[in-house]
Amino acid sequence: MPIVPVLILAAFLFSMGIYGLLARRNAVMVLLAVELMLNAVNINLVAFEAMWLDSMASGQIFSIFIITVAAAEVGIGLAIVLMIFRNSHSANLDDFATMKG
Amino acid sequence: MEWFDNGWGLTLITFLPLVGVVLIGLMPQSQEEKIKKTALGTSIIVLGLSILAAFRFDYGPAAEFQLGTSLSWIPAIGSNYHIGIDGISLPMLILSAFVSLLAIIYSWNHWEEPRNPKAFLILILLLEMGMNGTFVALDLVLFFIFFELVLLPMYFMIGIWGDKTPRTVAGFNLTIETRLYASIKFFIFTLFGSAFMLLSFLALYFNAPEQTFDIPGLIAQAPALSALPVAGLIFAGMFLGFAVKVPMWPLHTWLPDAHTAAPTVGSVLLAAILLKLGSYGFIRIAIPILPEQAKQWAPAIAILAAIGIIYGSLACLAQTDMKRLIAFSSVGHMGFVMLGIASLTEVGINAAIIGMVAHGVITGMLFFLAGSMHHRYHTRDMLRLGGNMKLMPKIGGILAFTAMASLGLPGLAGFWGEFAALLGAYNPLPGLDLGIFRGAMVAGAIGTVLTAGYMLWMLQKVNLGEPAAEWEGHEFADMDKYELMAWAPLLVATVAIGVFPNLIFGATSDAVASLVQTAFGG
Amino acid sequence: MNSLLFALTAEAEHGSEITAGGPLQEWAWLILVAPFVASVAIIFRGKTMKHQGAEIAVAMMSFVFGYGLLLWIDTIRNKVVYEHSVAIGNLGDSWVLEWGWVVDGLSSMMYFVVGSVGLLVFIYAVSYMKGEIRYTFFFSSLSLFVGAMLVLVAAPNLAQLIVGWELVGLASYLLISHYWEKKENSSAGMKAFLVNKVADVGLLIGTFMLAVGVGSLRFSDILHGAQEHAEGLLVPIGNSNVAVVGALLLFFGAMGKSAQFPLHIWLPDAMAGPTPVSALMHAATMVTAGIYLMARMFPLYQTIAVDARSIMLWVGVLTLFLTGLIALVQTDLKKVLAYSTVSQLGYMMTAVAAGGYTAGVFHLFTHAFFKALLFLAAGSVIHGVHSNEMTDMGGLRKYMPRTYATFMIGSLALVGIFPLAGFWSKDEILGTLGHGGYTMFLWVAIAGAFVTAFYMTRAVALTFFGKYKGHGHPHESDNMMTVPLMVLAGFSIVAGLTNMPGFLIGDRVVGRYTGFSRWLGTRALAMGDHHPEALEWSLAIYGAIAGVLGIVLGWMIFGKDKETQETRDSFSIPGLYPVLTVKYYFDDVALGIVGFIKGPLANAVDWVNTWVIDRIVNTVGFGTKAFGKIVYDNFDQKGIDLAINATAVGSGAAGGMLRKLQTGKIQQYAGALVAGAVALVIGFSIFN
Amino acid sequence: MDFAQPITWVFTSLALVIAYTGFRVVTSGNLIHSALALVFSLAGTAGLFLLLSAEFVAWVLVLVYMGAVMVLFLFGIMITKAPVGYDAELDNEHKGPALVAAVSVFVLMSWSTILAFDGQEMSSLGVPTATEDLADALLGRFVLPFEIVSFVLLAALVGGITLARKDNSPAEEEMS
Repeated sequence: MPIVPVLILAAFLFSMGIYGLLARRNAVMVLLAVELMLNAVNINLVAFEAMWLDSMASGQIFSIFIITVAAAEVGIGLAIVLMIFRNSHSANLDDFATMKG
Repeated sequence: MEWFDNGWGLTLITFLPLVGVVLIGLMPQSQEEKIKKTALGTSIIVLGLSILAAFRFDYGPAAEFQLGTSLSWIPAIGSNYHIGIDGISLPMLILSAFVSLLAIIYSWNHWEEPRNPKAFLILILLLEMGMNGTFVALDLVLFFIFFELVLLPMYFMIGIWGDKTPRTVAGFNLTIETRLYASIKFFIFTLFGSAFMLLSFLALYFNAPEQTFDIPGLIAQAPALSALPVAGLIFAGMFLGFAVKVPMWPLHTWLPDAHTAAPTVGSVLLAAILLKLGSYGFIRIAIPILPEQAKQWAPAIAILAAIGIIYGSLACLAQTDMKRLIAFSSVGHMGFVMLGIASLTEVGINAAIIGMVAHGVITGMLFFLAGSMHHRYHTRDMLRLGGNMKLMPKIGGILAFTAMASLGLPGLAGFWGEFAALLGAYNPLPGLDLGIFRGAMVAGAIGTVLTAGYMLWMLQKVNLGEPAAEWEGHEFADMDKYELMAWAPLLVATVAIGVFPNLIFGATSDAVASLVQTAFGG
Repeated sequence: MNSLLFALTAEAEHGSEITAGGPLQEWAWLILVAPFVASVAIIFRGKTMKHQGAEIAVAMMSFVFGYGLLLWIDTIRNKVVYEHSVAIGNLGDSWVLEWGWVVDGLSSMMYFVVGSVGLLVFIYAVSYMKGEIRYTFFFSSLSLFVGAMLVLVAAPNLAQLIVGWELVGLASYLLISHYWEKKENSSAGMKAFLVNKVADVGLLIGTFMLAVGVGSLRFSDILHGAQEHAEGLLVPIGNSNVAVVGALLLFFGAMGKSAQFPLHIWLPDAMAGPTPVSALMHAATMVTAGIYLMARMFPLYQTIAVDARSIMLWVGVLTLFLTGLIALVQTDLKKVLAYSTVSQLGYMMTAVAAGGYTAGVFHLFTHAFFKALLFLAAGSVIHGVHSNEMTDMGGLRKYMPRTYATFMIGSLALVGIFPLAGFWSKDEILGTLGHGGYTMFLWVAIAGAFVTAFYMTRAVALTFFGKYKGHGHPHESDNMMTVPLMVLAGFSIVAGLTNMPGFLIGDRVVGRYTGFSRWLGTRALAMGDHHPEALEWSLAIYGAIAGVLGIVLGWMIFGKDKETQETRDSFSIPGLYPVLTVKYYFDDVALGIVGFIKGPLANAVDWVNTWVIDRIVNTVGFGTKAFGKIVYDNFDQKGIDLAINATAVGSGAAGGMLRKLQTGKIQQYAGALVAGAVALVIGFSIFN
Repeated sequence: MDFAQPITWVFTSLALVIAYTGFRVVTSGNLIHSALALVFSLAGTAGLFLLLSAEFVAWVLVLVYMGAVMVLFLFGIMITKAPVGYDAELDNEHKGPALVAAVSVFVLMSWSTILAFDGQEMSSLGVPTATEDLADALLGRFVLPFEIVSFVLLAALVGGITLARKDNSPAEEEMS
């Protein structure tokens, strides 16, 4: 089976992630979009692994790492969202332009 | 001791402060005692290691770089982690470790607002790392990184712990806090200079027949480099970078502001070591790599140095702020150092090195004193002070002693630098314009009179006479034990170097002789 | 591998040089170190001791005196010329800094003078300063003063001489401004330090010229170079050459230290210090330094730099005469003595400049004793009446017999009355001038002798004769103070015998030349100076007449204690007229002359001194400060800063524009990131 | 692609599921729907992994993502009182630029993929990698990253707790 369709699928998922990242207002939704992007990367890794048959199975190992780190990221991200929400009763990113120069 | 000689010793001297920074960073702010002890311990170990380095150093071939190593660092541009010391950098390295330790001891119970010992000590240790690194670096990239690393901690020191009184900016209708003004001025000035310096370093790299950032490697190619059409521009860039740091007239105006605004320890480190980075750069990099250009520029440097001496002294006479007076005196004293360097002779460069050490020890001490007096009087206005000898006899006595040392009293450290610098200027490298150098020498000699004038005037205003009415009924604490511990070594060093200048010359003279021999063929 | 210890000591072995001499000379460095050790010990330990540290000072001084005496005796007996140098730093280009000590005729005589006068002054000061403020510190500074002078005297090279030279300046600063609660006193100290520092510029540059000329800082090398007319010394400068200009610059340095006209202005002000300081400064430790330098460099002026001598002669003669006149109008007893010192220093300088090495040094030697004596006696008087002003004194002969007797001896010695010390040395100077054919200067010197006699008579008359005009009861000082006076009086009487010439009767010399000049041997260099083996009768008579005339005239005018009844500068001295009238109106003329000298002339000189010379110094001092302020205000603050501030403000404005990009919205940042990435990929694809 | 083989069909259907649900995740006007769409998308991915012979990774994805992480998300949605029903405010005003960015990224990536990998085959399909091999790699060659990742997890755990705790801890009071 050719690899290109799989990679295009991953590219599509990644693009969707970018769209969500940029267009969503709610912080939780942004996090969801980030998950989507990570998932696209996972697909790529596994697909390449299947193509090159690395003896150490590096692609799969790395996708495991990514899953782990993504879990950590979600944990922290949600905690931050929670903090923000607690402080200002809103989870909308537009309300947090505190870095404005 | 094999490990020590193989570069580990110098590496430790340079990077141990960073370990200290990490350790302190991990401690909560509430454990102040522990933080202080960590900083103190770190700097004691660093000083111990640098003294060990002085013992492991082989004074026979003092001109060679020793105790160093060279490891591949950024292979893409051929930059190596090349470190090592010779007779010129050894005294500076020890001075740096020595003064940093004293600064930490002094900090023990002297804090400017907003206190925060943790952050402050971290900054001191970072400074120490930058300074030590600059003195051991033998690679232009490494040198540049350490040279610039010093900027940040000092910027924060001045900007955060500095003088909070408002100040109007000359020529502009605005008033800002002194510390902000001074820290920004300091930063801009120095960055301005080092931008040109970096350009010059890059130009050296690209134009060298054998592309390298290695300082000894570049020195070996000095004749070819000197013959380049752009060599004059390269030297000009390095001159700007180093001259700002020294600082040479007319690039000096950051210095009085920075010194006046900085917290005591900041002023001390600034005067004692940071200024030396510039003159050290001239001796280590600019002159040996581009000797022909150094020869062309020497008369100009001598003239600027002479103007600096006279000008700094005259400006001192107009000051009423004690710290500002001392700051301007640095302009004058560094003028002597630069005059020595400009003569391009062994005598002059030796004079410059001992002058650098002496100025570090003496002016550092003066800033300590000014800080301690400000701590007690809450003013530095000399017109309000007076009768200090009556109110705090010990501090007053030390102030008198240090002022005498600063005006170049023979038998104390400051004298030999001035004497030899003037001797060097009288008898510069053959081929240099005698008229200019002898004129500069006469100006320097007159500068010694002016120096004596303002120092004595300061003593009369601050130390002598009856105390002013506003201090009556005040109880002033005289020198405390931390001050004693921080100051005594400086005072001892002042006398020791003055009586036996071989403490410095013993290390430097061979190295300088070989430097001049290599650069100018003797 | 050369260890640290090796690096520090390796230089010490190089450069040591021993010409001759035994253990006595080898250990002579002890007398240089002892005063400094004592000075530090007194500061740190003095307060806890019974006499607050004075005992350390006196013990140290006794040691210096004893050792100095031994050294001198040994030097005289064995004609030792010893020199030892220890390298303390290699400056490169074959320049080596050295500490060292010289034991030869000249320096061991100075050791003896410093030791003896110093010891007596120290003992005197123990009692004189009792109860004064900063007693301990005073002795510490005094020890430093002596130590600095010894370092200067012992110097085998010009660098060490400069060290001692400036340390002497420091010690004088500390001591003159001893009572620094009052601003005048600390200003006087500053004035002394700064005037000396100005002169030091000359010394420094002169040192460089000569040292670079021969390639060494050592006296021996420079003087040999001078004798052999070294090439480096003959480099032309204008119409002259390096040697002459360098020699003149050294002389300029000496003018400051030795208070030569017009750099003498600091010396009278220096009276602000306690009296023992004045005694030490005027006799042994400070003002003699310039003369010592000239004597040490004498062969230079005799050989290669002869042209410099005429200027030196003029300065010396002007000093001796003009400052003597100023002494006439002083009412402060110490100031009279101070001007007198300046005048005597003029004699010494004149002598050296005229080629009289022995004469100058001999006068230095005798002068040290009688001037120390005069100052200490004056101190004793001041101690008794609690005032410096002669208008508060008078008639003290009865109250203070010992002080009176010793002061008289000192005065007579100063005036040059046979057979006291001053007679022999002044005669030697006059003889030198006569021998050299400097007739005009000879007459000025004789006139100076007259003036000296005159003002000393006035001082004695106003202080010890007439009626007591002060308050309270004057009392004789205790033995601690009077014994040193008597010892010094003894020296003042016999010191001249060290250089007694034979008497020429017919063409036969009666008596034997005791030969001071033979004791002054330095290195094996031809001094080429003239020292008479027989008394020059003619000149001695002129000198003696001038002195006696001065005394007689002075006594006639002041002896009856008339001056103070009216104002001090009054022409008319009533009560004197009848006597003068009786004496064939000769006295009228004399009075007119004296009145003119004492009135307009002396006042004019005083005026010039105060309003021109002093004023120039003050104006330059204050003007410099004002100039500094102008430079600072207008140039530093406005000119250079403006450019810097413009840069800063410009950067600020640019930052203000850029900050609008910082919206604080994370998603916009992320968008920019994506856009950037896309742009990069496209860019790479296109250009690849 | 060879549509004669069953694997192509399996892949195509999985890909459609993944793509559609992924699209829904970012376009749905309802938060809960978005989250559920992500669940399906992940499930599809897990299936794809099975197809690509990454059996272990597939199950990890199911367990960790669909099990744990999604529950976490749902908690997050509930706690932040996000609107559970349809909400037009869910998107911000930058939809247009976002779409442009997404499309351009997609075009670029697909284009470069086709340029680079057109015609290459995945050969090992249907032969699952032995979990034993994975374990060997993970605890052998990749043991250091493995440990570091565990530290990261621990740090995230502690950080998450610290951040999300409601009451002010004593340490915080000291600092303030």
